[in-house]
Amino acid sequence: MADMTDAVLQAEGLTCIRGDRCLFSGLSVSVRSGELLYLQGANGVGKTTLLRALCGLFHPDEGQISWNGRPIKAIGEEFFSRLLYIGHQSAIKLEFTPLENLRISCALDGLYPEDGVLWHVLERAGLRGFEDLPARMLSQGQKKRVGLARLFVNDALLWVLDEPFNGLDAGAVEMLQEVISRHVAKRGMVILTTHQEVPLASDGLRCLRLGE
Amino acid sequence: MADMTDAVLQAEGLTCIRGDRCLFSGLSVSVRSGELLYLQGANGVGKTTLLRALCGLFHPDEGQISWNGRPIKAIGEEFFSRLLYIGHQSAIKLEFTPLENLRISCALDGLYPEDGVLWHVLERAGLRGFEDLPARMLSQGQKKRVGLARLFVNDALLWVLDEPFNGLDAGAVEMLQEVISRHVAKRGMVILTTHQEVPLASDGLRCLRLGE
Amino acid sequence: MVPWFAVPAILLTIGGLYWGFFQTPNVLSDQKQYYRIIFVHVPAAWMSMWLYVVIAGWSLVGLVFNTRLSFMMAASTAPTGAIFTFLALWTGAFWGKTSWGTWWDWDPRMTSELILLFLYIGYMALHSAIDDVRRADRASAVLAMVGLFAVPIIYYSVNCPDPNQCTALHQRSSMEYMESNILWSMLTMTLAFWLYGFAVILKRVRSIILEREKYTEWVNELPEIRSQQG
Amino acid sequence: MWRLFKTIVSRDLLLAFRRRAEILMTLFFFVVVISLFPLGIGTDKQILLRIAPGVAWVAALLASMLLLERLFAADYLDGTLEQMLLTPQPLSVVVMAKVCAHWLLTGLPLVLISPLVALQYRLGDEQMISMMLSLLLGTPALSMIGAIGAALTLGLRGGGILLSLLILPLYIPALIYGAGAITASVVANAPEQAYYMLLGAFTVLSMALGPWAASAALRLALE
Amino acid sequence: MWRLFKTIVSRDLLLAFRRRAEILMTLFFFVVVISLFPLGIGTDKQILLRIAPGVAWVAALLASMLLLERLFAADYLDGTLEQMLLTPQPLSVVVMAKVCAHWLLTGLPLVLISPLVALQYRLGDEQMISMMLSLLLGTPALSMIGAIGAALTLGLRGGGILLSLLILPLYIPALIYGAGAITASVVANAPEQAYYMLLGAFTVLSMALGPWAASAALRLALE
Ligand code: HEM
Ligand SMILES: Nc1ncnc2c1ncn2[C@@H]1O[C@H](COP(=O)(O)OP(=O)(O)OP(=O)(O)O)[C@@H](O)[C@H]1O
Ligand SMILES: Nc1ncnc2c1ncn2[C@@H]1O[C@H](COP(=O)(O)OP(=O)(O)OP(=O)(O)O)[C@@H](O)[C@H]1O
Ligand SMILES: [Mg+2]
Ligand SMILES: [Mg+2]
Repeated sequence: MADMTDAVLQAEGLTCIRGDRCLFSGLSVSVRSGELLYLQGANGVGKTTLLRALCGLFHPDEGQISWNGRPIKAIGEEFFSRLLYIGHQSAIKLEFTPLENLRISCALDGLYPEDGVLWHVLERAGLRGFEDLPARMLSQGQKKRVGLARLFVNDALLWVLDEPFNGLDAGAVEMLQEVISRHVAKRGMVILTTHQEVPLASDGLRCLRLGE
Repeated sequence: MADMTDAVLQAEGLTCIRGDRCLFSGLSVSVRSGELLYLQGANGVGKTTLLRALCGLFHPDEGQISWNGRPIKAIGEEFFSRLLYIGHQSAIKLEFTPLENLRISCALDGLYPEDGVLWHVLERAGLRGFEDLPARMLSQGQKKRVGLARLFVNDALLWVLDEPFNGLDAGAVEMLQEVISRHVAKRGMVILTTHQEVPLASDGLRCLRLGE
Repeated sequence: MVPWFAVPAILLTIGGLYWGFFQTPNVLSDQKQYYRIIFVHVPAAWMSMWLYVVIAGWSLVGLVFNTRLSFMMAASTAPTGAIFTFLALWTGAFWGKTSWGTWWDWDPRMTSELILLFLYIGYMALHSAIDDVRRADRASAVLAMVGLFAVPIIYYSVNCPDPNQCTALHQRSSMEYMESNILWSMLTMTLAFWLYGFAVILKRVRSIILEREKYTEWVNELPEIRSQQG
Repeated sequence: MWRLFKTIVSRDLLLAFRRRAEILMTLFFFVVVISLFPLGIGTDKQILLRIAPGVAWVAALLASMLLLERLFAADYLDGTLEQMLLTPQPLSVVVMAKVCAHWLLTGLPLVLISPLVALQYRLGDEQMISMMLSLLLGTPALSMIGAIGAALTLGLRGGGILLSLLILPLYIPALIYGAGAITASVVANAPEQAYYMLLGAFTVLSMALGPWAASAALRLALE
Repeated sequence: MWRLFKTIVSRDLLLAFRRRAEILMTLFFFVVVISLFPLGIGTDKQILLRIAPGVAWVAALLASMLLLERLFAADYLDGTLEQMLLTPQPLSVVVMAKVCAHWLLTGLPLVLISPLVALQYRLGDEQMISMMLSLLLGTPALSMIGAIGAALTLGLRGGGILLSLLILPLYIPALIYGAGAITASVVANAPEQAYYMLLGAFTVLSMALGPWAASAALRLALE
């Protein structure tokens, strides 16, 4: 991508309170390019909440999240343009075909690749032959793949992936792993969480275990 | 439960065609009590379709599914009363608390346990302290647990579980495994599919690999 | 602090009502005794409108300076406002029944008050429909801001449906030629309602604060809480 | 079976009451809609009298339409509907239960609030009665027919839409006879029994055929 | 930015056409409401003329409300809305795009079908023109205000009713001046410019303030 210069996402003294329960308090974590942050923790410990906070989707009750030293609230759009977030929900429309879904989500990221690229990407995502079916007719894992196909197009610096491996078969898991490690290798940064123990073979790996 | 006598679910010459693609044809499979059938296969190969067909939710284009020798279409309700199906979707209402959700899904199975039991079950499902929050406020895995909590109450003979381990943390996976193997041990029958390789330690294990 | 407003409120209400009902000369004899409702009716109407502005004000403060207290104030003001609105409508309707012989007439002033009632109800419904306090506060604050812009427009449109000859505005305001002590007793009632408003709002906001801060220690220091726990 | 019925009804009602404001909201919603017309039309007593029946029935139609997608859609998305198909009891029980709940949430409040309409529109007492009566007779049909439409549009297979377009016009008889009954009592004090008979017959008919059609549509939508 | 706008608009339109039922529902509802009144009231020309403007506009309000609930709901449930919050462009662009799409799906069809109303109610040509014009001027405001309400009630149970409870009062000015304009042309051939001015001003104002309020509400709904 344009510049894979050193960037750093830094969170200091995060405190999140959902309902009555304090998920974590005074949590500090930082990720710099070329690193992969692997969030671990039991169900309901606050991983998704933390991820959404780091994306600026959720405002922590206390603490400061900064991108290259500047608070993300302040720089809003500039930060978003470097960010790619894929959450629990697949964010695909069941009425649209994978192709249309992909095109739209690219447009939301400010990318407008021509169809040739999209077809190629969908094929890499293992959806050959399904490009033109309404997503309603796709299987669970295929829907998930449509959502993940963005990773092939979008070269944002920071990837935030919430349980990306859910419902994927062995082959897809492997493919996704290598996509991720390649991104890290070319000095991108990745924050992800998953419950399956997948070998995230990349040097920049750092683990953060919530809920202790 | 009433009788754990020998029962058998038998499918002969199943052929399923979704859209214009033939998922499987002439597929024959049978499960008898005390057995666990483990469906394997890549994304989109037809596992969910097969499961739904075996439950009578989806009518295969050809073939015959019979319960103790009588076609399930014919005996309809009688078959359903022996069946417990948990699909991809959690089938829980986000507005309801786990307690209410559980009570309702029990009522749909024709069970009306008193609250003491439900509380106990939810605790076993690892939801202590969350019994009274609207499910909207639960994490992904916690929602999944609410859906699975039915397994503790319902003692139907045949369990059909579609990717039950998705989104569960290590502890929950383990717990679920032993629940399943216990059910098999006392001569229940289980049909499940999952992409994570979990050690399904039970003697009656039989694998069926689709898509070859 | 609550009693400081509550007590005089009660006294003034009694006083005002007494004054209004028995000390005022029987003018407007055409309306016989019914017109005395005005002592409840008009002040209620005034309060109802004023309180909405108050809510919007608190909401603005809350959105800008992000202070939780102001949200609480706004939230606790709404029901009182709604009550006054309803009071105005109800007494009005009663009055209309007796003096005009009809419960309801689509007179602009009445209509606009009715709409105001809808706005109040919408505000409260929204607030009660969201169970995440944070979102509830801010969402209903946004609504109040929108309402602040909308209300004048709505009033204008209702009061003067025909922009070509706009006469409907300020019709039937017979304040000027009103007996001074009628006016005064009315003002007393207004003051009384004011105080009542303060009292109730403060009471409510207090309970809200207690409810929301029940995990902080200072609340548990409070005598009555202790007594409950102990 | 009866127990399942009760469970589902109470469940749907609970869903509604979960937002404790909601029932009140339905009522106030009617008041708002009703108050809109005079603002647009003007407040001449004669006109008000004339439009009152139409207003009441439009409010009824709108209400049952606004709440229709809630009928099955939510249960469909989160998979509850699948579970309902798997209940040991016949599906039509489920359908009847949900329709019943829907009526309790939309039709009944309208019946109860209609005296206010009468008041705002200066109707006399016996006219008020006839308004309540016609609504009471007609609204169940709206809920039932609506259920068929909702079930058909659920899966959104191409056929469903076309069929649901055939369904929607079925509302019209209820509207005509309902509004007609009130008008009869308002304008010319014509005998209203005929209207009520027709309205009732319509409702009964829909109740007889509705559940079957709706559950068929549901099975179709789910496979 | 402009490109994003276009993408979202075309996307929403495409989506609506995939599930045709929605558009048809709006039109159908409008037509039913319109034709209901003559059925209930009888076809006395004078009365029809009198009530035509009000009926048309109230019907427009209610019809444009039908789709509002779905304005953000679908995107909210499947997580698309989160992605929209994370776009490099300001959120208000997204809001404006969706409002625009909603207007194309509800407001415009009503404008186009309004001649039918004019026919049913025996309006003359210039009155028909003024009806179309007033609808054309007013409906965008309806969509915009509706968007605010939709954003506020996003993800709430019974959003439909709550939504209408919130926004209908805000619709009133549009209703009064819209209907007023037509009445002016129908009854007394009074000058209508003033109405159009006010109506336009109302729309412009709502367009100026709406996006801000709506996007604020959206951010709230998503955290
Ligand atoms: C059901 C609704 C209402 C009815 C039937 C009603 C009726 C009346 C009547 C009969 C009077 C006696 C004064 C006169 O006849 O000139 C009056 C006075 C008054 N009303 Fe209302 N009213 C209603 C609602 C309202 C509302 C909502 C307001 C507030 C905006 C209001 C404000 C006033 C004021 C300020 C006076 C005293 C000044 C005056 O005498 O004109 N009324 N009303
Ligand atoms: N909208 C909400 N309102 C209130 N509390 C919430 C909300 N969403 C989540 N919570 C609470 O926050 C806690 C953490 O939720 P979160 O989704 O972050 O967990 P998680 O670590 O992602 O779990 P999982 O592994 O199951 O995804 C949960 O205990 C839940 O009760
Ligand atoms: N409603 C439908 N209409 C048409 N085709 C469908 C429909 N649902 C699924 N299919 C097709 O059936 C095939 C199998 O779907 P199914 O959900 O059974 O796969 P699966 O084995 O469960 O995959 P996964 O592991 O991702 O859940 C898919 O290729 C899909 O294209
Ligand atoms: Mg999570
Ligand atoms: Mg599957």
